[in-house]
Amino acid sequence: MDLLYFAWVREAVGTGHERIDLPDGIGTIAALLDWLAARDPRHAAAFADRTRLRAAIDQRFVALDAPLDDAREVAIFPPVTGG
Amino acid sequence: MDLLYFAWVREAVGTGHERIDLPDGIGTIAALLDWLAARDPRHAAAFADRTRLRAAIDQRFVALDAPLDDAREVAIFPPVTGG
Amino acid sequence: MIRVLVSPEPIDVTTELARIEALEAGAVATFTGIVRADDGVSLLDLEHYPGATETALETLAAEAVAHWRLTGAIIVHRIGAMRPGERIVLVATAASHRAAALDACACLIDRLKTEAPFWKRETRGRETRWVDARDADHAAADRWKTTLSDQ
Amino acid sequence: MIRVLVSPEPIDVTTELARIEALEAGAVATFTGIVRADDGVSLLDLEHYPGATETALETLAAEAVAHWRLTGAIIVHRIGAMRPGERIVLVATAASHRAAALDACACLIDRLKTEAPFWKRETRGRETRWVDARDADHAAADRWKTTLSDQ
Repeated sequence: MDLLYFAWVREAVGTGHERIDLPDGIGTIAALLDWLAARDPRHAAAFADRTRLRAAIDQRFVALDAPLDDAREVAIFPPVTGG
Repeated sequence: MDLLYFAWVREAVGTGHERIDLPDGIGTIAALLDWLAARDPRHAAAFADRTRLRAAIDQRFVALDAPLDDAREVAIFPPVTGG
Repeated sequence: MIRVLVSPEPIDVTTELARIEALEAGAVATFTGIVRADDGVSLLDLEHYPGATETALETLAAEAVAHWRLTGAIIVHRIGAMRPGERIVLVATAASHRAAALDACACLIDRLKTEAPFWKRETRGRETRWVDARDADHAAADRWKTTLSDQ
Repeated sequence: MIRVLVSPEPIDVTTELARIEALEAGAVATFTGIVRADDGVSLLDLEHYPGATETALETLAAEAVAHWRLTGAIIVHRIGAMRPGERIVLVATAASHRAAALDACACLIDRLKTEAPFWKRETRGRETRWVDARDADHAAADRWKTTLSDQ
């Protein structure tokens, strides 16, 4: 699975892209964030305040409790500020 | 007093500008239109339906019953259609 | 900055946009009216009331600038003969924030249509006729009166 | 006609306006966002989500075209580094009548601000910080939901 990070999430995690093998039993984005945070302190710091995070699965915006199903690409980022 | 006519009012009257000496006793635009209509059939035809007319005194939009006071320029025209 | 121009020359949108963008205001909104090509009109002729028209447009622009605290407002209206595809009118507004620029732009074009002395004459084939005023235009202009009276 | 462009190149308003005016639709509205020079920002950097951003903008444009029966909609958003006075975003809409063009333009810029994946980073002097999302932007975008759901 491809993981993408943008803006300050990217800076906090330390990379804009990583590829992972999703372990069994991780069914939602929230669970994925927990698993990533447990592996690495930078991820833990980036994901500490979930209210500041937004997500997309395969380039579609979803809530953090959205099921991962057969997601190929998950993106984690702050609320958008374009325009 | 200068009288100006625009759009179809101008075409109906047959001129865009005329200069008149306002007789005593004509106190409003409506009275002025009556006086002009009595003098000339083209004016009478142009002013027949007052609901189709708008007016300005010294370049300010006013109602047809507005007092002429010391008006130097009176304009008669249809509702505007710019933009 | 307020700029009002009533002229028989084609409207130069690029130059006018450069003027209003030079204010570096953050938000610029424009409205451009174009002679429609889809309803059989071959020629549109715009008559105006010299002097009174410019005064009316300057008054509208000044009221919008005051109400929305605009950085600038431009109104350019073409007069005389024009053809389908050509610009009739350009309204451009600049403000610090987008809602002010957008609302002021909409207000100016709505009010211009009912409060500035212009008259349109259309030619379709051999027929030429003066365009009638539309009730919908008055309704559109009226809805701004409440807005502008709330200070 | 729908055109979406996300690019690090300066936004060419003249060319985009020519595209949308070429539709000869009667009414063209535009909104241009410009990096403000008045609040101490020396550099603005725009990050985006390649692919997802373009898709989001195309979806917004398509919904506006369908709802207001637009003749065309253009969204151009700059990415990368830009300086005060430079254009960040251009929205242009064309319709037969002015209210459709103006409302669609306002809707697109409001929705773009909350629904398209862009992130702004400002540099003021030596300090660089990511811009926070604004509650007011969400309120502005939300008011279009009722409009767009009325068919």
